[in-house]
Amino acid sequence: MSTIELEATGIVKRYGPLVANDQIDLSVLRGEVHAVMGENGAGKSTLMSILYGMQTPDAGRIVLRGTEMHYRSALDAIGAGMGMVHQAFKLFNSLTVWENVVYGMEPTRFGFIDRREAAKRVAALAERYSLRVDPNAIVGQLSVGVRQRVEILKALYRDARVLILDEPTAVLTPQERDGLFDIIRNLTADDRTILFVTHKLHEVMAITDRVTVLRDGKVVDRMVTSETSAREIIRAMTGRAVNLTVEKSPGNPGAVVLEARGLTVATDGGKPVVDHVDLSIRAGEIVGIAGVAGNGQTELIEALTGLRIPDGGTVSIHGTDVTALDVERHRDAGLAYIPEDRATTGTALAASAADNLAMGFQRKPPLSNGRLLDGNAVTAHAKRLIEKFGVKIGSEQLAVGTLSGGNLQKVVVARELSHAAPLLIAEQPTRGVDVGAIEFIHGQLVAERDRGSAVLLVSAELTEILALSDRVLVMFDGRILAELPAAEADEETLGLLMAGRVRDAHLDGTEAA
Amino acid sequence: MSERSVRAFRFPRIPAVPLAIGIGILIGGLLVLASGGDPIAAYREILIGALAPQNWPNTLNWAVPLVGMTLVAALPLRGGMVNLGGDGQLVIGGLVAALAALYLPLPGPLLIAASILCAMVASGLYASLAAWGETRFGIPMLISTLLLSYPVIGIASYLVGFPLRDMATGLAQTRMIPDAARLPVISGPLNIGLILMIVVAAAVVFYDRRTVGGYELRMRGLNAKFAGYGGVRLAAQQVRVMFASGAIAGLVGAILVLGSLYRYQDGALLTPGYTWSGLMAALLAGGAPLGAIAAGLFFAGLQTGGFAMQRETAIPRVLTMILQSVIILFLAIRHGVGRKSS
Amino acid sequence: QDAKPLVVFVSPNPVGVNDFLKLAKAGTEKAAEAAGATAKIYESTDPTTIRQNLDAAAKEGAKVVIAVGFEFNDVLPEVAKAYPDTKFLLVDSCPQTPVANIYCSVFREYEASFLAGAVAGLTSETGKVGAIGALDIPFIHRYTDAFAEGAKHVKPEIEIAPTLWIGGNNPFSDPARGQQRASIMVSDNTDRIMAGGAGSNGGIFKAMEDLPGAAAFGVDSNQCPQAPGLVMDNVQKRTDIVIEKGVAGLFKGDQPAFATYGLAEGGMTLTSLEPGIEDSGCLIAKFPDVIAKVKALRDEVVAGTVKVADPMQLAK
Amino acid sequence: MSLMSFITPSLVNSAVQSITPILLAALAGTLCGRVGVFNMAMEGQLLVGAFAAVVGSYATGSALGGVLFAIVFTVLFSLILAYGATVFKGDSVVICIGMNLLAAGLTAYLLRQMFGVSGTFSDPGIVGLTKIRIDAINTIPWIGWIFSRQTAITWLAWILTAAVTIMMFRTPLGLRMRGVGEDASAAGTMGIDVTRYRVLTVLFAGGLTGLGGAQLSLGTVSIFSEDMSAGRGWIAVVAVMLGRNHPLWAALACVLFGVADALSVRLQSQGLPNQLTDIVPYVVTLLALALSHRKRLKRRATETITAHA
Ligand SMILES: Nc1ncnc2c1ncn2[C@@H]1O[C@H](COP(=O)(O)OP(=O)(O)OP(=O)(O)O)[C@@H](O)[C@H]1O
Ligand SMILES: Nc1ncnc2c1ncn2[C@@H]1O[C@H](COP(=O)(O)OP(=O)(O)OP(=O)(O)O)[C@@H](O)[C@H]1O
Ligand SMILES: [Mg+2]
Ligand SMILES: [Mg+2]
Repeated sequence: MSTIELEATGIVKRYGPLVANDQIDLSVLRGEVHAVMGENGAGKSTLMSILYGMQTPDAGRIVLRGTEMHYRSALDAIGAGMGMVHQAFKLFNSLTVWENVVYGMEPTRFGFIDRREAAKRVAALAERYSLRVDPNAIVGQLSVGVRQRVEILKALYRDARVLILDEPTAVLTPQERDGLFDIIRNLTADDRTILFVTHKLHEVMAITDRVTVLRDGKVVDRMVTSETSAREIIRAMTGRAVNLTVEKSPGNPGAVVLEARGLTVATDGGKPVVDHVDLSIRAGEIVGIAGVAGNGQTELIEALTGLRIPDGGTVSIHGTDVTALDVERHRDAGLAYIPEDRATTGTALAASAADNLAMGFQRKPPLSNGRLLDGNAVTAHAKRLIEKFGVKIGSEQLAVGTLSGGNLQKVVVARELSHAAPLLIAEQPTRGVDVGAIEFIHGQLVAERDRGSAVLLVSAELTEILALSDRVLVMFDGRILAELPAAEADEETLGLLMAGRVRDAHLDGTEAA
Repeated sequence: MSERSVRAFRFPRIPAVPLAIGIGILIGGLLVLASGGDPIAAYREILIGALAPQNWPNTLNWAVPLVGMTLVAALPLRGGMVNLGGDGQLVIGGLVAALAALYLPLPGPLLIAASILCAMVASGLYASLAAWGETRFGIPMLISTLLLSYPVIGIASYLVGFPLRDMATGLAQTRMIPDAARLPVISGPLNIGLILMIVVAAAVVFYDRRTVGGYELRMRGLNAKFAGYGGVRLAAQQVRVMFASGAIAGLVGAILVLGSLYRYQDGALLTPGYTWSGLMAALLAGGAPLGAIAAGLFFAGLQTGGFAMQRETAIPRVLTMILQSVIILFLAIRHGVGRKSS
Repeated sequence: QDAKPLVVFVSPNPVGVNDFLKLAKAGTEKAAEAAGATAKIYESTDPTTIRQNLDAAAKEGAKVVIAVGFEFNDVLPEVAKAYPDTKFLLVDSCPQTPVANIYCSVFREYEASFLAGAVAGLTSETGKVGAIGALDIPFIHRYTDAFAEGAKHVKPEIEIAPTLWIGGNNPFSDPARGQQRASIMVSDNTDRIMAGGAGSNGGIFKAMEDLPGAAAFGVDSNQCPQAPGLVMDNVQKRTDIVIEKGVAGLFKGDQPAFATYGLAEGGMTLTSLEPGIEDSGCLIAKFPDVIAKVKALRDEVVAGTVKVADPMQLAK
Repeated sequence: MSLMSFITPSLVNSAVQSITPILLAALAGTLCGRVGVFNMAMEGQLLVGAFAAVVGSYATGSALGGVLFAIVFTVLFSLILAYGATVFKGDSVVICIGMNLLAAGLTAYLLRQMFGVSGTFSDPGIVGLTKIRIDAINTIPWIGWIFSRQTAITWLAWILTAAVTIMMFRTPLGLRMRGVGEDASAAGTMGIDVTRYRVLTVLFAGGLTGLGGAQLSLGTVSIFSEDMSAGRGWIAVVAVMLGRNHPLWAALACVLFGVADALSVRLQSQGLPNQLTDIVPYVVTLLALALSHRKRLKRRATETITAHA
């Protein structure tokens, strides 16, 4: 296992004045799992898209199995045996699994797609690498874990020798993640090579053979996994030590702030996506909702925040029934809300930071008298928040569209925390954000709790749930499957519950709903 | 998440608009040249026809409804909504104004005020119907506004062709409205409709810049989801904005009927094509009120000049239509005018 | 300043949308030539531009301003009062209250349509005739209703198909809709159709192909060459003659304030009643006996022995 | 009066005829929609096609020449949308509105400058499309009326509807197009040149609409008149929306409109005022739109309908 499969030397990629990749050298051995790590904006995705032929480097060479490559498009890279599973899946939700897999390389008969042959080939491939998936299922109806298998199938269908996985575990349960690791081992056993991009250190430690660390577009370190530690990797990434554990005192729960009873959200015809959910959050506690994406969390939060009218049940904030009220009234009743998608819900990318930070306050003093907006107050408010939360932006009049993920998230967090609202709902508050920003946001959430707010945290990230929550709810298939005190929650139990396996989770002493 | 298009928001570069106008003029000139005309003479006549002091009243008179219809389009556009139903809303306004002026038993100024008010309310309600259809049933407003115009135009045409027709003429039109209901004349073709329109334009600019509603509408235009998340009641806002948009169209109809036609004539409000010109002007400015007003004035000048050009030279005035469309196409293609962010 | 006097024709719509305005344009040019004047054509599209054009014409110092159409009824009196030295010839319409410098010339279209109906009645093989109009407005009933009356007059037992209207977004310029309506009529065995659709007429003619022997009647000018073999005859409105006469009268100073033109004055006619019918391309040329009968009928109408009712009943 | 005598064969025949341009435009709209380009320029494209067809027919003295002109010039005209909405990333709604206006202005201008007329251009030199008579069925009462006496373009329109449907759902090309429209970036990562697919589809759709324009000016009448598309392109846009980018459903929407339109003519001959009967097809379309979107919106604040992708 010492043949070089892929070698990139002197890769440079500039975006205007910004050098996203600066003389990067990367060497990957055949059959290894090679991690590429770095903070947000370090240049990982840029490097991967260059290796995959989606972008042309400004300088540098790529040598694949001894041959120098000159990709004109991803098609050339695919042809040369590269495959990539993107962080956000590149799948067609309305199409079937086999259609997604053969897309662009369809088997044909008389010019028509040979549907039977296509499905057969996909099934055979799935069989061979134990990727359990029904070729005729519609992708949009599959769970995230299965969709990822479809992505891997796509690459294997094109006989990918090198597979790039960009943050592949961000949306998986621990069990699904372990399943993925099994698949990765199957693949490497077959002499295929894996490039693994992630922010999660324990995964790097668990599955990879070697690590290349990027910072500001440069390679800052190369390590052999078995000879290093998580702490060292972080230091390489950030240039400092980062505190991974959240310091927090035991909670001090007070009165009930948010209460939902029998909350139900129906779908057209099918079974409810939120099915008679009861929950209550008290002042001064953080309640975490764990669950795999797609189990009704999004709809539950929409119903709790007034973005959606529930089909049944009630929601009250501080005893006020807000079930049928709109978002504005929810906010009036004391809601602050960090939405899961900062770019499409949490901000208007084309609007200035000042406008973004004013949202939600626009009808209240000091920003307005309810009808007329006070431009000076809006500016002052924005300046104060940018300063306080250290948002890296030139001026409050600039559009936020160019901010990095972490900075954009800070804009959202800053705005919502400045409400000093008694109730904070935080949905995936650190998704795709680097460790430095995670540390900061986690600190803010705990401070919010200590100030006496009720905090509802929804996250697919178990480490986050475990680090922050005083109580943990597990959501599966539209229902709250279990409720555990923080002390009794651990990764394995939660993982099993998130997969709906109550029986295996050995819930002694805790209530299973 | 990385699927989103993160794009730096660029303000349209200053030279874009003059450049587009230049290109429009160039293409138009070539067209004139190709068909054996004299482009310099054509443009000279357009300029004189639009801008010579003695022609100002004509230009302004044409600008009143055109800028009005520009605002009709710009207001929803600011919030990312497209109102293609200006024609129907204009017709309702005109017809209601005429009927109110004919049948309300009110004295002088009161009659004028009441007629205008009725027209605005009727058109506003009608326009908000499309908004309601979208918020309540999800019928896309882009298409329902357009489709809703046809029945209204047909029914108005029927009404003035049969039950409400002026029996003394052979055309489909109502009787003349009484003198008391006519808008006072400022001078020549100009009436106080001009002042009403200036007030409305100022109000729209003020709303956009200074009020909470204006801020919320702008945010909706940039990202509707964000606005909804921030507590803006999108459905109510949509109905409200469409009501205002329709009401302005109603006002334009009323001004035309009470100020210059003095009766509702079948088709007379629509043949000038104010709705589409206004829509183009609004699109040109991406819904920003001041820019839209400027674009509306520009188009009004161009069109008035076009008539003058056609009088003086053999070049048909549709040339100005070509100029307008080339300008907007150039801007749309070159600088992404109207492109939605995120 | 140009030494030549100026004559301006202000059209209510772009010229050429109907042949009627083309005739007016030709008439203006001929009249100006005869009077040694310069002719200009100002095209309008709507009331606002009509007004602008009238103003512009008067300001240019036109001696005579010719306005054609109902569209001028409301605006002209106001403009005329503002320019008392300019003479306005209003063709095809007349304001309700007379104004000193407005001279009206109107037509009695129904007389010629009546004759066209007679031709239809006399030539129809299926015994069924009908009319298609652009829009259901009283003015156009002068064509459609009088046509039916004429057919009935010569053949009381003839069947009259219900009148169809083109309508739609563009009634005066939608040949496809004209064709659709005519083809439905023709499929109902209606073989003589009055085409009162202005710019849509081409479609109506085209539909005549569907039924061997079917023919339509054109309006305003000789439309037969447009669709050879499909047009029987035309109800011609001699706007040109009316304008020539009017302008001459105004230059001379003996133009009456109100003049009407029908069969008697030569303002309305059928192509078949004019010289040159053999080369007109009209089907009627093959029916000399019918022409003779219609000529006789014309004389009766002129003499007043046959009375044609005006379908446009205007309240006074 | 029985239904059979109310709906006569000739009525159906003329409905089929008058649907053709709308159907072709709707087909074009579906194709564009499928690759993620919202096309609402069909009104202008039809007009350009109709004009070019008349010019071509007049210049070459053959209907086929006219049809070829129509296709070529409408494709050229469609370059604006094809490149504007893809390579140049312009907003398709703005581009389409601009194109519609440009088409109206340009055809009116050229009409005057080339033929010296305004409004309508008709000349015996314009050779129209011949109607295909199928003698075998010509005499069969209903069938003969409906299937015989139609132009080749009408036949082609329906054949194309079937062909496009099969292409869309059974061939690699169709699969790729659907992918491009559903998620361009996903298609891009699979090595599909999204821009190329879009550009070519919009241009092909332009050809289809051009064909529709030719039917409009040469199929039934051999005339060009200003603005003769008269809203038909907009109806096609509605049909695309009603059909949700599915060619067969869009075709059904066109048929619905055609039937309503034919009925309105029939109602007119029953003595109803045409101003009222004229609105029947639009009211029916509105009702269909309302019914097809009947489900009540639950998500209230986050859901806004954007017609274009
Ligand atoms: N298309 C682009 N245009 C301009 N700048 C870009 C573009 N893509 C990336 N960048 C810049 O290049 C740098 C590297 O970005 P890249 O997406 O590779 O980071 P990353 O390491 O993948 O970050 P993350 O962990 O957040 O995914 C960033 O600073 C970013 O601002
Ligand atoms: N076209 C572009 N122009 C300018 N900057 C860009 C462009 N595309 C991407 N960027 C920058 O690239 C950086 C990283 O982009 P990316 O999409 O990977 O976001 P991210 O930081 O990883 O956030 P997330 O994890 O939420 O996706 C951001 O800072 C963004 O500003
Ligand atoms: Mg990345
Ligand atoms: Mg990222």
